Amino acid sequence: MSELEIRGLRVTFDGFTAVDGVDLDVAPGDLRFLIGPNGAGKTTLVDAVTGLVKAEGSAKFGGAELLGRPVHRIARSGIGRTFQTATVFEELTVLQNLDIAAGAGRSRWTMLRRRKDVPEAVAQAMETVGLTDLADSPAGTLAHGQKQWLEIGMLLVQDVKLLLLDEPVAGMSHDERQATGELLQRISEERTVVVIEHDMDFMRSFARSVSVLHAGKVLSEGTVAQVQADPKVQEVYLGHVEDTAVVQEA
Amino acid sequence: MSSGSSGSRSSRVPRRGFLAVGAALTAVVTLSACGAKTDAAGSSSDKAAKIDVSGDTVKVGLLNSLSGTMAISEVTVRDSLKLAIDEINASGGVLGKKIKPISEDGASDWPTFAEKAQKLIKEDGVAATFGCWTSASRKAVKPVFEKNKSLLFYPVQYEGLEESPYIFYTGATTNQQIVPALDYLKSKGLKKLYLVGSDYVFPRTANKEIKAYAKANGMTILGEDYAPLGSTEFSTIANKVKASKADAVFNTLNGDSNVAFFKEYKSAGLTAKSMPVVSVSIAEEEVKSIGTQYLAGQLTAWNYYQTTAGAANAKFVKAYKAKYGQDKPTSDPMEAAYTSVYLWKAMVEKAKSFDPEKVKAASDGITFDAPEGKVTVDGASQHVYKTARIGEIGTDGQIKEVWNSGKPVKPDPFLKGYSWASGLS
Amino acid sequence: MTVILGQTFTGISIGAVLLLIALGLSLTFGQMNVINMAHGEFIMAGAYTTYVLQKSISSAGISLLVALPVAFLVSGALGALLEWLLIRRLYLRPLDTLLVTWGVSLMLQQLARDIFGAPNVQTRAPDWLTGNITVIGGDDPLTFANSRLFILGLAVAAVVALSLTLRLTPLGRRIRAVVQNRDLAEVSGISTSTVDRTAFFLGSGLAGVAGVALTLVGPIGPTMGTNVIIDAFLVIVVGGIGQLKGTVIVAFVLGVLQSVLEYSTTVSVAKVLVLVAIVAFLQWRPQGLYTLRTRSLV
Amino acid sequence: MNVLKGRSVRAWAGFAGAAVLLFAIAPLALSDFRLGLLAKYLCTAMVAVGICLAWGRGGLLTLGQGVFFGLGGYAMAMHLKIADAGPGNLPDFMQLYGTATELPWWWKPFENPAFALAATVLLPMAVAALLGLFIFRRRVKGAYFAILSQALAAALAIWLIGQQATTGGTNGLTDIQGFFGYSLDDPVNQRMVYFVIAAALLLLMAIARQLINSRYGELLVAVRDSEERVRFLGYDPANVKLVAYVVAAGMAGLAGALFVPAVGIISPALIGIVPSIEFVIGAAVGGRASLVGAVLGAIAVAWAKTALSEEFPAAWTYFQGLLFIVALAFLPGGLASLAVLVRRRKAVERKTAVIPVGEAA
Repeated sequence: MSELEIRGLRVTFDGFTAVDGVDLDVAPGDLRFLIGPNGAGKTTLVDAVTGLVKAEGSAKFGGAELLGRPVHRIARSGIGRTFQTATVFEELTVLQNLDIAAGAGRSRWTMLRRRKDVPEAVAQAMETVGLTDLADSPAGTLAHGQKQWLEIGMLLVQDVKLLLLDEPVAGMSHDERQATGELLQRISEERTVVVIEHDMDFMRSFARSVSVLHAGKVLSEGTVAQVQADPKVQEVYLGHVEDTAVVQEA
Repeated sequence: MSSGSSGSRSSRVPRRGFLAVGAALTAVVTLSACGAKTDAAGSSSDKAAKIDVSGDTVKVGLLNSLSGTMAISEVTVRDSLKLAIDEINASGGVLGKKIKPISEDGASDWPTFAEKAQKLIKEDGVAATFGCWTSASRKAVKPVFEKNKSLLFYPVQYEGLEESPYIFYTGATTNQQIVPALDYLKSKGLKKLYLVGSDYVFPRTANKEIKAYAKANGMTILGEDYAPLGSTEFSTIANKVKASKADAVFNTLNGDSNVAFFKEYKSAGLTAKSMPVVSVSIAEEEVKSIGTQYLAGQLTAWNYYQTTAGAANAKFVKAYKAKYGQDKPTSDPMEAAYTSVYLWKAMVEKAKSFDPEKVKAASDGITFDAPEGKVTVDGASQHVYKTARIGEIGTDGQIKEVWNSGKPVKPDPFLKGYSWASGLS
Repeated sequence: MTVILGQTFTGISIGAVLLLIALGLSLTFGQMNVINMAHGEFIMAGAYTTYVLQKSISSAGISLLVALPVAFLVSGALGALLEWLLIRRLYLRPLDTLLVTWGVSLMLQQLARDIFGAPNVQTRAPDWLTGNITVIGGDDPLTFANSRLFILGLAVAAVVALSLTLRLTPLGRRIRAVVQNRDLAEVSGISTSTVDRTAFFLGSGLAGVAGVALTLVGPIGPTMGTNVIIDAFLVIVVGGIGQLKGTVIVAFVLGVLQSVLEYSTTVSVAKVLVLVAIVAFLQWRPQGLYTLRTRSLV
Repeated sequence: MNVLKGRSVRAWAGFAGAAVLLFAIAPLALSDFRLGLLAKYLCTAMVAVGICLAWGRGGLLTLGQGVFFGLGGYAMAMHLKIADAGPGNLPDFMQLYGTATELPWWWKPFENPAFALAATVLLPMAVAALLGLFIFRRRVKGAYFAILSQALAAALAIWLIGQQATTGGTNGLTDIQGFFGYSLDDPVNQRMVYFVIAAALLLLMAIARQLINSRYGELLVAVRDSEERVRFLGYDPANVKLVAYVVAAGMAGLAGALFVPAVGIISPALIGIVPSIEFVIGAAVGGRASLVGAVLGAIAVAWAKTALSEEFPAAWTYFQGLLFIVALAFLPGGLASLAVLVRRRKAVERKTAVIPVGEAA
């Protein structure tokens, strides 16, 4: 397991600075939550680390610089991510989705042949995310929560060492959240997990550590308790208390 | 026509497949053996197309573009062919049979022309086919007619350098249109020419001939420009023509391009007085669509104008207008098409048969009192003796003849009778 | 010197024609992402409108000026009809739209052939548009053709009118809102289907105006639209979809490029070179000259 | 597993049925002329196989297939013209329009039949690879890709027209007499050409089917549905698309090459924008994502063009336009979706028969 090490990361869009000099370290095996008000730069940060947007500064994973490399190379170095709206291949089955995720390193010859059986890793991941019964259903027919699990399952078979999850429990029921949280805790025993989340309850229940972003900068960092006690965080969130409450009720 | 490849006559077993896949399949299907090799004396006369003369009609094919870019010109030819057929039918038909025209659309697409030609010959069993306009379409159907030994009557002036045993060329070849036009320019002292043409076979070949003529006759070619077929942006070419200060422009543009060219020509301030344009593809129909405000005073070279004198023409123009509308003009290709049907009829009647070989044998010396004047078929080249005419476009949209060759000019598609043309083909 | 000035003017006038043709597309293709192959036939409809009007109005000048608004309405109505009949079913399927409108374009061409006859038809230009003005006199005079100046003026006027409409009128605001965020516009109470139809009306109407202008420089016949349609699409693509200023700049740049290359080589070579230049340019800037930056995955 | 097996049995049955139809029934039922036309239709169907792969499966708007078709066709026709002329002679059109006394250098390699045959497929593939490498790397997508393809098709056609002395210009290369030593005059040989084309079509369909059903095929669909997501899984979508694009180009090239002996002509008119659109329309009408649908659609559209224009020479374009509009606007999955609908209805009927209470909805 390796460490994510971000130094002075800066992202600008046409003069607007979305991420403004972020330093961030995520230790191996951490289950880190990134929180912060809308527009704080959380998603942009993940975008920068995964190569979707151009950034200045440095972002190293396991000692290797990520910035400037193409998206698929970053992915192959063991970093996987999900998106705010679950993005799965709707016209392919659950099995096919997972098989594709498992296959980035396959030889050309294997690619040109038909899939004869279910690879071990795929079967295991289906089991882990509880979609075994739906293996042959098109992903487009899954419920919202199931799609998000499928995405996580795809990261598992992809065998990434760092998972970057963008609001993985948005729109889930209470029970589904609980199940997802437990799943993330299990996953983080072997891998590093970074979660962007608005749901404070969820964060409190499962986070091992928390970073608070505000206006493109890291405002505070530490355990849940430390962060909650930080007056700077309270100040930023003061105007957002209702927001947070709404999210919690949803 | 046959490929001139050498080599001894093949003695290979004919049942050998010529490709591995082909062989395997042949075995499976056991339907076909391999046919003639290219170097075998394969083609026998039994391949000639069957002509359907059952019943009291004989079919002929009309092969013109009714859609696509060439429809603007070719539809009028089809109309004119139909007029001739109607007239012949009204006066008793050919060899006692009524002519039944089968019209097909070449769709301005050369492979389609080839397909439709095959259809007319093989499926319909036509006795002869009339049509084609562009050289490209003629080149595409030429092998079809040759292979099937069926006749095509081609009614449009063209670039020459061609003789096919199964094509009759009833439009002008170069020595009946372009050479007389050059003679005319020379006689008027217009010796510095600028060549403008569409980018295809006719203009490029014609210009090659013009350049050879110019070299031999002390004329100079100041520039040569080609626009892609269908091109409608001529401001640059007009600028170049203007800057060249030529005496005259020789224009071999085709179709739509002429409209744009003449509009630009006028915009550039060039006039028929300052720098006349001689066109070989602008007939009455085109004058109508371009407009006399752009064309008045410009020159054309053809073998026929709507104003050509004579009873035959008066009758033709009257009949055409009665059938298709008083505002519809007649033009050279239409007249050549109309004439071609009558020429075929005369040949058939002389041969007393619809068989293409007999019709061909009977063709030499066939004459017809055509709207353009008397025409005679030259059996050797299968072209037609035609009178060359230079005309000036008037403000009324009619073309007034200003010069003619006095008598029909013998067709010379390979310009063998002209020493300056010796290096051309 | 005269040559350089003359060719630059020629290039600008080619650009003006391109711009007029492409302007309508900048709405229907640029703003709404509809690849409408029948756009060329709307241009044709505008040209035939001029022809029909000349039959009843004897003065060439008046009929031309009357034709401008009438052609706008005729082509616009055709466009709105097409949108209502077909295109609204196809908004999420760009290539299907292309193929379906290709079918429409085939039918409209045949319709024109059946109504007006297969040969080209003629319109008369008013005398004040057939001449030219001399800018530099002398032995090697530099002249600008009146018809080209008229088209240039018309193109500029159309661009100004379109950009003012988009910027200042409630309709323009609605169009831009729908382009930027369809769902949000819908929940904000904008009838997106009405806006679509109106935008299509405007874009197609501009094609009609272009058709009137083309009668001054080119043929009027059933296939006149197909001759220009791809050039128009290229202008939009190179300019950047949804970018009016990109369209304007690219139209003039391509026009000048074409005229310069034509002068120094041949028309065919110039055309090939321009096309190759466009392909190369899109390698360099795949989203065109001007792009809208977005963060969305799509 | 059973599903897979059932599918493959059905596929083999279909394949056998198609072979019988193409190799036994069609040659018996059709006149030489109609069989020749069928050969021509099958060539467009070969292009459609590639389009099905690249567009139907990969979502690439392949509006420039005419370019690859033309490259394959010209490669073949150049060889055949040289062979027709015989050793030491120039092809007929060069003697007519050209000034050269010997073959241009870029014609010379085509004198070699093996080179020419290989070039019919490899040349289009190489061009596609080169183009695709740039285009997909630079993430040129959707409408841009479509318009770009059209521009290329137009450029190639204009260039060919401009080089009359060496390419035959607008005329193209016509009057092709022989096919690797066999006279095309002879109906027996024409029939052989048809068999070769039919076999090639079946071969291409088999290749395409294998590709579609392979892991690569699944990945291709994934790229079509969400290219970005695939990238985050560690694949380079550019490569995935490139393969489909290049394979489709090779198929179009082979189709063009076989078109030449079947029809006896290749010309710029087969390359430009219009034919490129027509290739796509066939596949779209039949159903772009379904291999059988695309092939049958291409054949049907080509046949309809012949049949309609023979029946209504003056008005056929109305029907053709109408066909495109109805098929594409109202049947987004093409005619193949009709078959799916029928199958689904039958399945529903079966279900309702077993469980008579409800559920049919």
